[in-house]
Amino acid sequence: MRLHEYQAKEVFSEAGIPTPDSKLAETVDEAVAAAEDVGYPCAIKAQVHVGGRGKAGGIKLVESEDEAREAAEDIIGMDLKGYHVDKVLVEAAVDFVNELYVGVTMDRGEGKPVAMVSTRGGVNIEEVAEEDPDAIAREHIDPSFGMQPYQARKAVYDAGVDQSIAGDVASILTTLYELWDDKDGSDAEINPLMVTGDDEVIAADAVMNVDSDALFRHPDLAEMEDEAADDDLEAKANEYGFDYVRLDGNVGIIGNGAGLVMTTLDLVDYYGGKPANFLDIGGGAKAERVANALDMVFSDENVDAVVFNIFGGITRGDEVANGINDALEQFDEIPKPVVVRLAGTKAEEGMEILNTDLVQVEATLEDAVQATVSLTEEVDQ
Amino acid sequence: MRLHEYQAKEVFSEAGIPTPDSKLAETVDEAVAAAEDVGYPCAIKAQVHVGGRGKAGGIKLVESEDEAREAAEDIIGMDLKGYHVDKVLVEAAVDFVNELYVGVTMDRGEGKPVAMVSTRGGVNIEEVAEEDPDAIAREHIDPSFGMQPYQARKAVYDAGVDQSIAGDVASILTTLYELWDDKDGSDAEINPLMVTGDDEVIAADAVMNVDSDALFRHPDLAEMEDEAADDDLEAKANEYGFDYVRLDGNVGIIGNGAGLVMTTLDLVDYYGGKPANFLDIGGGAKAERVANALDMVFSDENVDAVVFNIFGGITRGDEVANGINDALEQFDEIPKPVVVRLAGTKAEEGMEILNTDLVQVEATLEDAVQATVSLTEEVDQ
Amino acid sequence: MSVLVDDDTRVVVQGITGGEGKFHTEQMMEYGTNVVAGAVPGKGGEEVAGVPVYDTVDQAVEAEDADASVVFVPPAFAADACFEALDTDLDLVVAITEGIPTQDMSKVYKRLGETDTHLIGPNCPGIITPGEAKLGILPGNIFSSGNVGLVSRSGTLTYQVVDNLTDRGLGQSTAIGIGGDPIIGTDFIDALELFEEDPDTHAVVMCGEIGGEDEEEAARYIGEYMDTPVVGFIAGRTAPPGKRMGHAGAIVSGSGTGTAESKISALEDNGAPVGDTPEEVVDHIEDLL
Amino acid sequence: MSVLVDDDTRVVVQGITGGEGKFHTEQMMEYGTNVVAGAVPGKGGEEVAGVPVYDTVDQAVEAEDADASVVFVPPAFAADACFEALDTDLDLVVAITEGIPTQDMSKVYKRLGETDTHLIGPNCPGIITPGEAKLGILPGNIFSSGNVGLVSRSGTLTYQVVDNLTDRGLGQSTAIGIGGDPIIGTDFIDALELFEEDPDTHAVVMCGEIGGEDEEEAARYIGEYMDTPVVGFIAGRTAPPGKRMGHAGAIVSGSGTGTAESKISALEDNGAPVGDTPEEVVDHIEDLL
Repeated sequence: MRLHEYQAKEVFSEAGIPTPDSKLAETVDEAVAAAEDVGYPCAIKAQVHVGGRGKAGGIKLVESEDEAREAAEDIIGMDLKGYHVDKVLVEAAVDFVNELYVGVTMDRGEGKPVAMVSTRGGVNIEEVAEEDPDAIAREHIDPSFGMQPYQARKAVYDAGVDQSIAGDVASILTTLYELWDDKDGSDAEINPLMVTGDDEVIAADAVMNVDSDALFRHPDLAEMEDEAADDDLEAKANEYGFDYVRLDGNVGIIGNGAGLVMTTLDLVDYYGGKPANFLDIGGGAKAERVANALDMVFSDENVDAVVFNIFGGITRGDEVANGINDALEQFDEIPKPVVVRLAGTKAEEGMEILNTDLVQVEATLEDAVQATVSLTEEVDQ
Repeated sequence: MRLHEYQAKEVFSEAGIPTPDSKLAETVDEAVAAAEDVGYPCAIKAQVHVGGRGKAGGIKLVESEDEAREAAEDIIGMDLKGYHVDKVLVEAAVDFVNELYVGVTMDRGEGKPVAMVSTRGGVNIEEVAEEDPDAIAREHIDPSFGMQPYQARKAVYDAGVDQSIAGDVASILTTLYELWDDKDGSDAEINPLMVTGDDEVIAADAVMNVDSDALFRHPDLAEMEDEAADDDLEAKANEYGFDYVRLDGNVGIIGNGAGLVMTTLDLVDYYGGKPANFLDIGGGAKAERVANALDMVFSDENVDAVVFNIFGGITRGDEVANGINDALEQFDEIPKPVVVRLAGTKAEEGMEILNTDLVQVEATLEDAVQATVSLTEEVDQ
Repeated sequence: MSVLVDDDTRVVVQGITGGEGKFHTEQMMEYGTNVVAGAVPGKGGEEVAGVPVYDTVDQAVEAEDADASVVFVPPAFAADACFEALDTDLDLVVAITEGIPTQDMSKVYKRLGETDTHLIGPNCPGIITPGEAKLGILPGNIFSSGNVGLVSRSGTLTYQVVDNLTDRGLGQSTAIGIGGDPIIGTDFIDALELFEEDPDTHAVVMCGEIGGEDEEEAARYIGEYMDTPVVGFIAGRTAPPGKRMGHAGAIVSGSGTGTAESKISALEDNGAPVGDTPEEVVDHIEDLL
Repeated sequence: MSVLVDDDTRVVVQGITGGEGKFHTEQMMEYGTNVVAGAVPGKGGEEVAGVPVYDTVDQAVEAEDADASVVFVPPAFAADACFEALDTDLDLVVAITEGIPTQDMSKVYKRLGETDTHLIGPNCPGIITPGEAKLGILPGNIFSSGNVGLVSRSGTLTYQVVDNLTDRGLGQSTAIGIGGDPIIGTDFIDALELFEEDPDTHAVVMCGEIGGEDEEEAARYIGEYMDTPVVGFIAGRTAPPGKRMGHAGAIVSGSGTGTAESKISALEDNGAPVGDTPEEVVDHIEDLL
């Protein structure tokens, strides 16, 4: 779960990390009032979960009330890469001489946190990481001990940060690690961490992603979550609690377990079809989830046919079959043809239950995928 | 540094460990008012750093206002094993069916903390540990991870605590460990942890010793320290910052470094003398500390002669010699004969500086000790 | 004829009194697994499916001489359960629980490195030695005894491949579902090492997926150390970069590594053929046996 | 002809810019110790006693190829300095600092066990190989080169015994002051093991004191594993039970172990004679050489 910039800045600022003066605004008038308040020049920044907001027109620097109004009118309500902007952060511009990067994330390969510092802040850090890996100092943290004070200093000095601000940057990195640790962060980043002419260090942006699996122990953060996803289908998937990714093909795909669903996508591709989506209904799915999954895929106008592939472990074939029957029996006419393949726990029972007037049943994964691809080809003709 | 019972209970209670209703009182009237407040029966407990307060008459259970007044009159102002009682804790009596012990301390041999639980609370736990070590369940804690929740449960179940209260006791042990950890405890104990007929668990006593070396990061606890030592010499040693132990002999002993001072004591004994004290002036001692040390030993009326044994490493012989000269030159008559032996850093310079009209100088430790013991024998005759 | 678990494995189930714990204990016992105890704090003295329950893992192990545990404890308490199991010096801990916070697992992983215990999972289907024992939630009926080892990051994909193997008469020595979480105990290399040492495993199927670099590292291990032939399968060839598909393992970073292409070519370069479909995996295995 | 340190030891001083750090760096260099760098955050680029200072130990080690460090950092920051040194893979870290909180040292001790580094101290005088190098605050002039190893919990008592040895013409191979704190890195057994392996140490003096059970354990080690003769000395025979004398090490619990009697008889029972006085220690050494 990702915090908005304004939320992350609030969290960082409370922990003692310096951030620019700023105010949140939801209307143009509020934004203009906020700009007058924080003073010019200031930036008006769209609060949406989209990367590259600046380039996409979601951040504007303004020097006067008129400019502020114009920018706020442009940004509030705009559609930014499919997301609707309904909040902006109005923030005092920082007169910087240097931009740094500091971040903390989990290094999955090592199974331990890593703290990172670079003097090449203000740009896409992934690109820096690829082009010039040595430009980012990395310090792995032993999760049992937590970050030792020397490690923050080491990362800062190794990155080549100036001695005059090294202590302050190390202390910000320490705070960032503590936040990451306390709040179950998956990533916590400041990019850029701006350095002013008189050696002040200020977090000009703030990223805080929180491990969704850990939200149960952070009710304060869970409250900050907002469903700003504008894509209707993704919003629906979120609501249903599905792992769903929309793609640009026409074969709807439903299955249980990420590996198996990906394999189904791959087979669709292998047999000449184009996957319309990834939809994992998860383990132990009951009838209602099955119906919801079908609803999702039927709602996608690009889908021409659906393959429903279940290999039961915890999930029971009979329950899936009942769910499919129930869902499809509601329709006068089935919206898209559905090919079903059930295997594993209670698969035989499931096969018997399935109403073959409503669905086409196949015995193997390969057959099911081939049949579905054929159906879409028929539609295409 | 040891907290008083009332201070430890305040700390424990703030952290959520149940303690009986209680009030602190400094006068008899306050104590009686407090007793009326918490209700009868209640206990009036002397707040001094002395073990076995109950047996020594420092704790009395009272059932009425008259008894409360009588007990308060007895206890407030009493001398308890050399300590003057000026505060009492008036505490509601707990109607218990069982007494447990829970504690956390540092196991020096293992270099890690250990959590302990026993169903044999309410008695001297050291005696239990010696007579029946298995009656105390011990769970070592990895200091990098801290106590895992299962460890608290394991200690509690291993000790044989009843299932009906096991969860509560485990949660108290967890809190106790966290306090020990947060406050740099050396020992944290609840003995007894009382169990009532309806399975309530209440800390009827509270011990919290804090690592003096860590007080710099606990200003709140440092403020709780009070100098209640009634022994004038020990109070003085505390004020001067010496490691000092008073013994019952007549040979005053001053030296640098615990091992060397202990060895000097042993040699005094070996050569037939009786040490009057252990006094370690520490490393790098300057002239003022030297003078203070002499002042300490001269103040002890039991002392007949003093051996001053310095082996310089950080401590410099010339500075010690100057300190001895300065201190002794203030006297018209030297109160007790002083034998000095200097070795190590700047020892030769020191030997030259020493005013041999005021002190007897010896070249070796053995000679110095033998000479001092002889001097006390002369006095004895 | 197996790796890590067999007829003699004595299992304690952590969280045996919960719904999942109870159901799968019954399933495991039905399959023939030697479940000897349960461990649930506060439930000591009870019985589940005829198995005695203890308050702590230590007591369960002491009383019933268990050497392995299966963790069905809810995510908020699962890391603690893993610590308890690891500190009890078991040979094997299988953590089924899905949704354990990653930072918790990072600590468990550190502790794991301080022990000699094998941890499988979390968020995994478990391990099975067909005909002998299963620890976890795998559907026993699709497995058959034989000489093909299987290691997989994905649960249902494992079942799919096993089904294809069994259909074609190729039994399995042991199948290990290592789980798809960001931080797991036993990884591909650990499992491959075990299969390499097992005289009764004659070939290994390794099912990977996009994301991370575990498959690439495993490929290098295969090239350098393995005599037993390995056949690979990589799920997620068609996943677009930057999209998270299902569990955390399934994400492509967009750079050179972590993609299906990178994993497939790493495997092939190290002598492990990769099947385009599960059926093709079985074809390769047939060729190699 | 030495243990842990010699002419080739390349030393970085942590806290070199402080008063103590600077003074003892000069003293060490005067003695001939190869001090190659200092490490103090924020002081990188400076020089102390002609030695370059770096911001981190890692940079100091990289630039100057150091393999040992001496810690003169104030107690509040000393544990962090130890972590930094231990994480830099040095062969030896000598922590002089007195007054490090015990819980901090407990964590350092855990980390120490995860490395191959020797940590001496904290709250110790350091280590010296006479005529070659000293790391710490020991007064170099009382030592002389020879074949007696010395390990001691107490600083000034070490000096006393060394003085007596040198007076009687018995030089030392290496002397190690392990420190008197509740938790220390190198303990008696570690030091005895090093001396046992050193062909040029022909006898060892072990100075213990009351409190703890380290001397008893060391005695058992001597009896079981050592060919090199050991002579013991135990300070605190006259200390009354329950009294804390000076540093934390010097306390008698009152029970059977930890007393001077217990330690002395453990040593004697394991073939290590114990001197009643420092002079008697030297007598025993003379007999044994």
